[in-house]
Amino acid sequence: MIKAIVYVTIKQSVLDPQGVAVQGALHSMGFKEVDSVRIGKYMELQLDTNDRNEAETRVKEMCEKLLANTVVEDYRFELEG
Amino acid sequence: MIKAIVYVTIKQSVLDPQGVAVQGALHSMGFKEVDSVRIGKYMELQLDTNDRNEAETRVKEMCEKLLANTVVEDYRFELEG
Amino acid sequence: MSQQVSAKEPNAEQIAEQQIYKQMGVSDSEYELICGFLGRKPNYTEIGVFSVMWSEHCAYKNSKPLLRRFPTSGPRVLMGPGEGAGIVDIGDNQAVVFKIESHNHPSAVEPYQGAATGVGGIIRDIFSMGSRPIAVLNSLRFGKLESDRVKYLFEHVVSGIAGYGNCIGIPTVGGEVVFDDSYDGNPLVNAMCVGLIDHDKIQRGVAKGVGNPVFYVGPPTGRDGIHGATFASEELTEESEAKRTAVQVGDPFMEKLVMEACLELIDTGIVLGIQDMGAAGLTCSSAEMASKAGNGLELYLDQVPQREAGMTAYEMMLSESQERMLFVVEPKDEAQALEIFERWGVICAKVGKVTDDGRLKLFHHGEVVGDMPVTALVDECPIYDKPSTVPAYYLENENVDTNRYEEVTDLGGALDKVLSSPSVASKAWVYEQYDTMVRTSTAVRPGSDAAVVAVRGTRKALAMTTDCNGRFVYLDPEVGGRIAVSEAARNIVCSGAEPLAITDNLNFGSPEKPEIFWQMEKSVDGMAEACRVLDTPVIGGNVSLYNENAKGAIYPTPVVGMVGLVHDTEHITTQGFKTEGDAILLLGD
Amino acid sequence: MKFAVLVFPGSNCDIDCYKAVEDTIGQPVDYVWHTATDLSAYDGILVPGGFSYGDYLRCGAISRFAPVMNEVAKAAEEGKFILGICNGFQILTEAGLLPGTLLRNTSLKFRCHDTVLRVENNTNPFTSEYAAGEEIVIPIAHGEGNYYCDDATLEQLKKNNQIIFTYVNNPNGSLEDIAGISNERGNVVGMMPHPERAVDSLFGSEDGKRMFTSILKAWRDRHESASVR
Ligand SMILES: Nc1ncnc2c1ncn2[C@@H]1O[C@H](COP(=O)(O)OP(=O)(O)O)[C@@H](O)[C@H]1O
Repeated sequence: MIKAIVYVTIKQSVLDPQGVAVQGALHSMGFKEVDSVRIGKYMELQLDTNDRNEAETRVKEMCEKLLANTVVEDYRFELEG
Repeated sequence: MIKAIVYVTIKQSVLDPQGVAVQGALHSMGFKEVDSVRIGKYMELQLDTNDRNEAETRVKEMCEKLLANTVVEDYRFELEG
Repeated sequence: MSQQVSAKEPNAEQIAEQQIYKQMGVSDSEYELICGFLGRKPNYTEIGVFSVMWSEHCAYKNSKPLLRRFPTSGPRVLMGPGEGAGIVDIGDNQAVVFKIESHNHPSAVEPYQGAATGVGGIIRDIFSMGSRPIAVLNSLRFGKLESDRVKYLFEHVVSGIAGYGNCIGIPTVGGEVVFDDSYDGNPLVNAMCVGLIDHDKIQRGVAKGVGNPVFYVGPPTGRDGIHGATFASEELTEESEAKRTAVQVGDPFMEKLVMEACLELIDTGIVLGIQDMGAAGLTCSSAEMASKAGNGLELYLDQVPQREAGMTAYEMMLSESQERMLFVVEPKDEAQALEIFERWGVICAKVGKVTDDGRLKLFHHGEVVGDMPVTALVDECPIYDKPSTVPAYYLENENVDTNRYEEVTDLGGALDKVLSSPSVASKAWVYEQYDTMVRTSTAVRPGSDAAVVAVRGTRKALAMTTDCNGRFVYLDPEVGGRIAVSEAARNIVCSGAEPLAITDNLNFGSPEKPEIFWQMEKSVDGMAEACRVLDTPVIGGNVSLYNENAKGAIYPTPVVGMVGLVHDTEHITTQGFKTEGDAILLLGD
Repeated sequence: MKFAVLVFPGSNCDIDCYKAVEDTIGQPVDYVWHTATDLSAYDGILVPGGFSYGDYLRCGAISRFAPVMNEVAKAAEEGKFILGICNGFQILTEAGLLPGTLLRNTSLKFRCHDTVLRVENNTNPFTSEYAAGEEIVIPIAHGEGNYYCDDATLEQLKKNNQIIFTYVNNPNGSLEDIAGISNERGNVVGMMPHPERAVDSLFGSEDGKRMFTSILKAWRDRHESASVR
């Protein structure tokens, strides 16, 4: 079993309305020190394989095809176990 | 400036409809090795402070109050810089 | 005239020598004209501003001669083409406002955001007239549903429309979806919005009153959707790559606040002119508002709220960041306006002033970075009469004997086949993702002929529909054009309404091809004729050209959006057999 | 009986709630902004649907920190009648005024259509005019209406008769088909379906009307018994 941890973030230049709204909320709750918020996704995938190299290629493919929308999002991942 | 990275995940005992759907999609795309998928949030907060201890307390408070719904979600965070 | 600040931007000489204007879609002769209007060579910001103002999208340089063939007036028409949307009287001091708009290209690149921002844009067109949007519709075309890419586009376009309309709280009440190979790689996403207004609330996009302040409303400007040409002249670095992909992202929550604040502002009666920032953002809105008033405008770009650091004048003028508006009030009313936006939590900044010199002047970092005659920008774009040729396929088709077809023996099987084809099958999968009922006025939801939305507080209702059969238009553009309007009218009539007027979205391939131009011409003729006969003038619309893929042009697809008036909600009729034993009559042949 | 319809940035069923009160029971009703700090004038509080704060982060997560929510908590404490519909339900769960939470629909899609609800509890102030077990048609319009709570909470809900409505055909994966619940005391109700959209047959159904007439009746009963005392 290999665990893949995938991080999907919104590209820097792309507007993140959600992050903006959360920052506004934190401000009005008194957390004035919050300068900016960007919100992305965090995914854990359990893979039924022990071949790290294969996992590497396959997860990349999953990210490109489904997990991230590469037009507006960046991704990176780590493998564990 | 301190950067806080917050991870919000759905509690193990709670069904994650999005994770289930993504797993199903990955399967039908031929990624049969994907045993399970759990989807959470990944947030980056820029904090206008240099006091790590204070940041620690404050981010914890933000998580408890707003960033996570502790009825169904767990959270953890890291501070950088 | 100062040269641009940014080291990356080519200067006026380089633009001329390297013909950089061509990458922005400006031809050699147009460039010469622009130099003539300025009395010098344009700098980078100026050529950028001209290139968008003189684009097909803003200037209709290839389609204007055709649009003149449409009937555009009638006893009920309060405002025809020329403003954000057309307006038709429905009695009792009320009127209906509607318009259709395409977002084909952005949807092909990023279907969710492309479709979402398409909906956002057309909604702004409606409320910038002072009107409360009451419904949205859409008209969609995709390639064959078998391909993964098409499935992806279809799924994400639909959820983008849903995402925006549902959140802002305007019901999506109708539309159409057609799958055909001709749209492969070139989906069509047309969105229509319908609003209600009292006659005395009608607004116009004019920069009235020399000396009056000009206000910017909405979220800060980023490098969103800036014409790809911007970076074509730059070395490809990681940074420029990241910038290039700055797709416009819609924020329906923000638009809801902008809409409520603007409607409240308009209600006060202090607004002299208001316009949304759609395509070509600040450029188009400022130039058009000045032009309509016969005035000039100064813009102080340092005052423009900015999301990213170090934005150039060029970038600010061409940004297509969403959910932004521009308006003018008298200085004495400034405080009142600002208070409204403050209360709604919407940014509002004074960014300019109305002037009397007929020029659009841009200031940045204490320098004049652009100075152009407004009339040149808005009215002087050359209009082209494109050559037109009858296509070979059309001539060949004339020889087809339509009476000779294979006899269908298995009628049941044939019926199943028709009913199960994606273009004919139920669209519940699509419209159940739309909030079709918010505002609790939807008397007929999707799934019947036209949708019907009640006019609260009266016995009246509005029927609305979008229609076009691109295959028919391809086979015979003139007949197909007539059919598109007639089909819409039938849908309206079958819902118990009297057809009022149409808005249209002309989706075609490249007008540079004489065969395509012929399709445009003929279908416009067909539509115009049907509009005359049915007494449904064209009160506005949109043109989307160059819809081509590797295999060629899409089917000519002039989508018709029609609105009708139900005089009494008792007259509403719906599709579907009602009671066992009822007689079934067939009208027509 | 005087009603408040709360308005958060992004509420979009506020008008529908307001009109429903006018059209069904003709009682006085005001829009009350999220910034308000006094609800003492109101007997009934409607927390409407919509996308408050864009539904960003989690539905209802940001709204529950609005100043008015302190007053809503106070009103709940005082036993006033509070109804949260759709996004309003989500806000009430985020605020802890109702147990559990609402997850994404299992289809991951927004769903808008009529649903058939079964009245599980007709002894609640909001449902007394329905028959027990009656099936009524009320539309839904949500992407996150999948009710969830832990086992202990579910036990409590059942024990205290807090499950008000269930779906006959579950549209979103909600636990035990739950469509609407109340707090233990019964004066705070949250539901995903929209009764305010079902008050005129011209727009589909009238089955939502009786929620409004029920609440007026409950208020009158309470009022009369109070004045008798
Ligand atoms: N196909 C068409 N038929 C009729 N009028 C059209 C058509 N296309 C554009 N128009 C009208 O031309 C005017 C200018 O269009 P446009 O620049 O798209 O407006 P906007 O600034 O609202 O985007 C509008 O009033 C529009 O209704």
